[in-house]
Amino acid sequence: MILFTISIVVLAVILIGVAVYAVMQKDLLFAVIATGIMSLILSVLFFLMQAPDVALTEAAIGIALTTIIFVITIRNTSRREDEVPILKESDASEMDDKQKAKI
Amino acid sequence: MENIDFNQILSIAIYGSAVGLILIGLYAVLMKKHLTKIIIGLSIIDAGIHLLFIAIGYISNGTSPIFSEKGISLVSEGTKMVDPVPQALVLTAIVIGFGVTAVALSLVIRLYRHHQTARIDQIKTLKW
Amino acid sequence: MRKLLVLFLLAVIAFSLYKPLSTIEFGADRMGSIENPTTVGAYYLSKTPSELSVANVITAIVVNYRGFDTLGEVSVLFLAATGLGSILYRRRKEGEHSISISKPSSQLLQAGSKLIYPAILVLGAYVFIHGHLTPGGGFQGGAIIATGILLMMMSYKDFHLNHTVLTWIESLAGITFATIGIAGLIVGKTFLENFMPIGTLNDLFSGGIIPIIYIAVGFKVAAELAGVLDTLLSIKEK
Amino acid sequence: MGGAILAYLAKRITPMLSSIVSFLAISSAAVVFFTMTSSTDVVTVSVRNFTLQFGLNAYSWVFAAMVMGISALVSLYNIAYMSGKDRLGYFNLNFTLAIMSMMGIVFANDWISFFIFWEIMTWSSFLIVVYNGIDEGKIGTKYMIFSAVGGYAMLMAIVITNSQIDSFLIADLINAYPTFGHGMQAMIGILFLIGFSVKAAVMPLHVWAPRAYSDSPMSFTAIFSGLLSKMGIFGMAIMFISVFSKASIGDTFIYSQVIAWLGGVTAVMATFYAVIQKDAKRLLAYSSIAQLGYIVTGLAIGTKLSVMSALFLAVIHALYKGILFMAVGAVERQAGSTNLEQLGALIRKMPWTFFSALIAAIALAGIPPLGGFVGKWMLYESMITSTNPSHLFLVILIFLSSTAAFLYVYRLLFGLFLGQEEPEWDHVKEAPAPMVIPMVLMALTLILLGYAPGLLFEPIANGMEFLGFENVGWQMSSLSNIWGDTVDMQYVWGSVVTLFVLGAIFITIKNRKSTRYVTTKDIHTSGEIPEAHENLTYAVDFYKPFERAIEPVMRKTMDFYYNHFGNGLESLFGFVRKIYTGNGQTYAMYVVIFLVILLLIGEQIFK
Amino acid sequence: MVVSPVHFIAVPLLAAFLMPILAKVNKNLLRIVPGIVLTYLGYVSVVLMNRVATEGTIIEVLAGWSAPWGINLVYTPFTGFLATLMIAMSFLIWLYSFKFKKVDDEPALKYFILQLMLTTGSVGLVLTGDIFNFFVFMEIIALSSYALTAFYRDRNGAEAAFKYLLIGAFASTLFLLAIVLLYSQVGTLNMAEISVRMHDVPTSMKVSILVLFLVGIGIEAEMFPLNGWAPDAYSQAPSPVGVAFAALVVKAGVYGLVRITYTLFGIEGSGIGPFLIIMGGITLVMAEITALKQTSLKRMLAYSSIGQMGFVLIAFGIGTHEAVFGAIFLMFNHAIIKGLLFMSGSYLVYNTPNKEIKYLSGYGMKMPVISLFFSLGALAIVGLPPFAGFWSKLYILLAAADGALYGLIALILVVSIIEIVYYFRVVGRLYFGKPAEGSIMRKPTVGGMIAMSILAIAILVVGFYPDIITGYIDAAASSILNTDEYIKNALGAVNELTPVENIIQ
Repeated sequence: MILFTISIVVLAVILIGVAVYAVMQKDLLFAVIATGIMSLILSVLFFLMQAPDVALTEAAIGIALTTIIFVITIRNTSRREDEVPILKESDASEMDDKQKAKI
Repeated sequence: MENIDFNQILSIAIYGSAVGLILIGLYAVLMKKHLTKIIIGLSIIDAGIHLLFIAIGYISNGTSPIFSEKGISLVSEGTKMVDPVPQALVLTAIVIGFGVTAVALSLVIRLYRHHQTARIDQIKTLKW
Repeated sequence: MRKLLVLFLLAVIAFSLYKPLSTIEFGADRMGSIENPTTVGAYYLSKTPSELSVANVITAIVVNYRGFDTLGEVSVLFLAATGLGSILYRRRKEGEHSISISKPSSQLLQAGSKLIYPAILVLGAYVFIHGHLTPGGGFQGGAIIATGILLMMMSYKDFHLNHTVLTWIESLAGITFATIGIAGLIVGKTFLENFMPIGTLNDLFSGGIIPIIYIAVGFKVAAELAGVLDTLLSIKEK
Repeated sequence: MGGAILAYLAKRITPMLSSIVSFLAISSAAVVFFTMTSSTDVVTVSVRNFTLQFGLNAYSWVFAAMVMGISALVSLYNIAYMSGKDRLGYFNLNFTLAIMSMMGIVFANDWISFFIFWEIMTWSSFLIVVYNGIDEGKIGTKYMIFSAVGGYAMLMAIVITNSQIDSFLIADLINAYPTFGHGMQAMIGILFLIGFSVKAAVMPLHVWAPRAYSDSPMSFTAIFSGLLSKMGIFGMAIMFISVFSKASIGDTFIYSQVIAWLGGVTAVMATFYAVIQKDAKRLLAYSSIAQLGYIVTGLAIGTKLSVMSALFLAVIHALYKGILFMAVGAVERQAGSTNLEQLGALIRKMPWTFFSALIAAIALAGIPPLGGFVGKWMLYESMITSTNPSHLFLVILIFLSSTAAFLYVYRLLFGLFLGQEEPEWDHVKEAPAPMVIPMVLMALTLILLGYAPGLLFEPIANGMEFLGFENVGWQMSSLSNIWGDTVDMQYVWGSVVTLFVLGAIFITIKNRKSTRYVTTKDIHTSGEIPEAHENLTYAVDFYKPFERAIEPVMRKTMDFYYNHFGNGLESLFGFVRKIYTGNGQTYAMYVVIFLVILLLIGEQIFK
Repeated sequence: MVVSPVHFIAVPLLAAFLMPILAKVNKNLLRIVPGIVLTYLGYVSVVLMNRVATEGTIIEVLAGWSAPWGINLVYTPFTGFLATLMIAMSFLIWLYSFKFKKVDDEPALKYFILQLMLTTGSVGLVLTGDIFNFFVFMEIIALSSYALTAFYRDRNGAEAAFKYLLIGAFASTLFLLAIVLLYSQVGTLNMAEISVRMHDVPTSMKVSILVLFLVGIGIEAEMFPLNGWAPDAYSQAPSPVGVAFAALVVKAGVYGLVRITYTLFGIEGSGIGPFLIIMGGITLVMAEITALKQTSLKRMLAYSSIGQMGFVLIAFGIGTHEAVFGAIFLMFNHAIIKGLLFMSGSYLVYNTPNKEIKYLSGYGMKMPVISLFFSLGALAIVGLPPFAGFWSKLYILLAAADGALYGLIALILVVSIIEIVYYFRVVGRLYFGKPAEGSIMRKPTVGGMIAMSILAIAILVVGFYPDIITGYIDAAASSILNTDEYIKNALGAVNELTPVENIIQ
């Protein structure tokens, strides 16, 4: 019981910490990896709370797949949260047209 | 040692972290400008709710709702199984959440292609 | 200013969530007794071994009691895959091929993936075939298989999924699910009701239609997730 | 009677592909109507939990006859007037619908069907107003807004009535009205009056009327001003006579007085506006408003005589205003313009048109031998004999406006038909027969009614008895005044007609003389040759001094206030919609704020 | 195989799963299959509507577990009416979009799948008797809507879809949270059972759950501060999808709101009724005010749609039989009229820049039929007789008058005037002036014309002879108001948990 309590409390604290890190981190790649870690901890918590099915699902989907699609998105967009947009809105539309023309 | 109420600590830890996740996620959704960050926030909120739901189904000293070889006899022995319904629902919810996240991220990619930025306050051609 | 407002709002929400949660005692038994169930959870626990002969109650719930939800859930994934395809679709011009975004990976990773890949597939298959006995099931197994495929896609640039095969797997699995449901209607029972012998508890071949459906779900989920990943990975780099 | 209604309903599905079809439909309906009036059965249509009733009574017969007769003639006129214009199907569909709906209003025995047909009338006439496409449809929109205000005020009154008495029948409201509380009486009364006042173009609600009248095709304006506005009068008469008079006098008295004064003010103001107009159509439009003002005043005073005069005037007005609009329409079609300052001397080119316009103008101005005189006579008399001293002031207003009416009538006749001849208009010919025949027929009717007003008094008296008056006396061809004398119309007619003929001949000859050899371009002023484009006929600045005199009154029109109000609202709305900022995050913020507010106050509002 | 409500979900799902394979066989099959499916479902609706009229509520037990143990479908006159309406509208949308994207191959295939799934989700949401199943269907609707909104792959479509997704994710999150709290209190997910056990839930908990539900489902029902997504999504989605939003998605949202407030919590005595009236009023006013200032036709229609939903909320808030009757009637009318408006409007603005109204001058002459349809729709939606919209407005006003809510009547009517202004501005413009040079008119497809004609005829028929539909609506209104009846039917006789005798006190 004590072990159970302690582990859950520790995990909960780490969970919150990781979540805060994920939100505050300006580098999105790290933020996403933090989300993955969050899922991992969550999965462990589920397991501890006698929900092995959910833990397995969270492990497969939350840790692996979600993280991966986030990473792919970041590859395709911008990596840093505080990036200054290079183009103004009007330019963007021109750019858009050019892109369209290109494709 | 005996007068420590484990349940109290546990409930604070679990409920607290679940609510904490919801709040952190909400904060990200409301304050962060980057689209990806907003979606991270949404998935954190989801995670918090899942944790909350599992916690509500949990029973102290329960076992997972899977019958082992001993089968039905377990039930009568007084050992309790945790409520299986929240687990089934969370299972469903996780999968649905993944679907929504995937679609959201594809939209982010599309928006970035068009606008060359992923900041939500830059993307408001449609208004009023 | 905005930050203050948000923090205030969050505080209020925290307080409002705390109030109801404080009345829900953690770890308390709200299910009632299994012999005389007052909640659905207890009822499921009491009925599953005898009526369905499925060891994993969660599987029983997901596939049978609330099988309709699962049908919807599969549809959601199906929709996500379809929607993703439609959102990210770009007309390809002649001579243009989709390029995987990943850089050529190291020899080690390539060799490792090749080694692990079949193992992961087998693991995934095991998980969903034994879904009614052990933790896990169609969703988990499908996701695991998709992860394996992902590994291969990341390591080998020219690893491509055959879309036709994916489509066939996905569709056939979905059709199997729906047809089994309708078969229940045809044999005079209700939609998705079990019409096969339930076997004995903890047997691989037990639970009537439950394993069949879960295997179909597994295939479907695997195909859909792989499809999603393939679509995302084949985005042309900017 | 059911047959008649069926005929109207059947018309709706007729594809109105040409004016002829619409004419045939309307005139056949008219024939059906006039031959079947004897039957008085009631047609009921049931809709879910209430029934719609249609039926005819003595009162509505007056209006039904007026609508049917005049619209049959106008639709004949319409054939020629509209020929050669595009989108005839569109126009004629709405034209027929408008007429049909007026019949529906008149036949309605319950408020729901009354309202249904009222609104059909409104939107079909709206679609005609925008037909010409002048001013980007703004006029149409304005018309629609005011009509909607009126219509919805009425609808509100109807539903409130229903909640009180659980019935839609007009008769039930009449019976139950006195039992309502004061507040309820006031609310229902005011709402109904607003609804009817809009159509009757009573002063503060009249701003839609001038442009709407003048901008729609003339064949419709004849109906619009002559008949459509009478529907407001139709409803008002029911309210004033049947409904209010049975209630305790204390409350309703005030509404009647207010409306009476509004009617008077409307009459005066609109007359002034009419005088300074430069366009014949616009002039007639204002004139219509003024005349409606008289009628409203007559109704609102509510004595036996005044109501009779009002109803009489209503019918007469439909006739003469129909003629005038048709005449102007004929001029417009033949000459291509209706500007009083440019046109002139069409008398010899369009003699029949002139003849009918002249008759109508005489009737309008209230010169003795014709119907207009009879009506106004009774109106003055009723006001003078009224027990309420304020009516004496009112009569001054009315008198003022009817004197001023001479001015614009004269200007109209002069501007169009008399005055100097110009080569520009040499090509103008008389309008084709389908246009002339209705005008002449209606002019003859006017003369007949002037000779024997009793023809019209009989149904009106019957109608008034139905509404609640007792022993409404009438005579075939004489009027009685307060002193007990009777004025026999035959003598008046005989004496005046001689004068009139003499006068007409005189005027014609005089005009011929003065215009024979001179054109505009020949005028020399102090040796200077005026610029060619400068139009110096008499018709320019015709009433300049008068204009100057009334200028202070005119400076700020009601229109001005309404426009400001509208603009203010629009900019407020423009501000309000900024809530939709376009930023998805802001929307999310709204959601959370809303959630928090509900969480905070939830315990209080949800029990 | 006997016709039963589950066909509404099983058959289209089967078809949707089948469609990718069919597409490999023949591309044209894909366009035809939804039509066949919807025709069959139309047949099912007709059969079931007749059965429900004679035999009363139909309960479909799924997976052999009767309520409250398993999920069941509840086919009451109300849900049946909505389902029938949705199927009919989907069929018309299919007709309208039959030739949609003829040139564009692959996404067009996906379009039909998504549209079919949208229908399935909406019908399923209406029919289900289980709160979590409700949530699942809500997600099906949401996901297909997101994908369909972004279907035109331009920047605005994606932007609109993202906003929709952001707010929609909130909706589902809050809804899920509400289910979590609810389950912890009542231990069941069946709505009838929840309704029975709701009495035992402590008030503060009840309020929290209610608030979460209200906000969650209010987003789908386009309640005022929660509807930022709606105008963007409506105006940027392809036009058939706009119709689907107005006819299916919003209807499903309003249904959810009604089911939750009426059945789960009970409207009488609680503050929900006034709350709905106030929120509906604010929604109505805000939306119509904003619509007045729109320059883009589709956006204007979108705001108008929101306003109508506010009107529906008001009517449901009043809560008497008459009001609910009016509300359901209005939902029906809104579906057909807004459908017609979107369909004809999108042809009108097909080639105008930014879909702006000001370029529409004189289209009345160039596209007479389409303009006629649009004008008909405009006349009907503002509630002018003798068209369909009038009757619903009349009944709601009558109900408000019976409740002595005179201020509310005045508010509704004033807002109607605003509505008249902006609709008639467009109609006036259509019939005025000359079209700009070089404006290309798009010729409507045959299917589109048929769909629009059917809607126009429906508007006229219902307008002239409302009794054709009032019987069904009356039954629907009674069934939504009678919670006891619902519980009794849904739980049936085989209830071991709470005996039926105890439910009906």
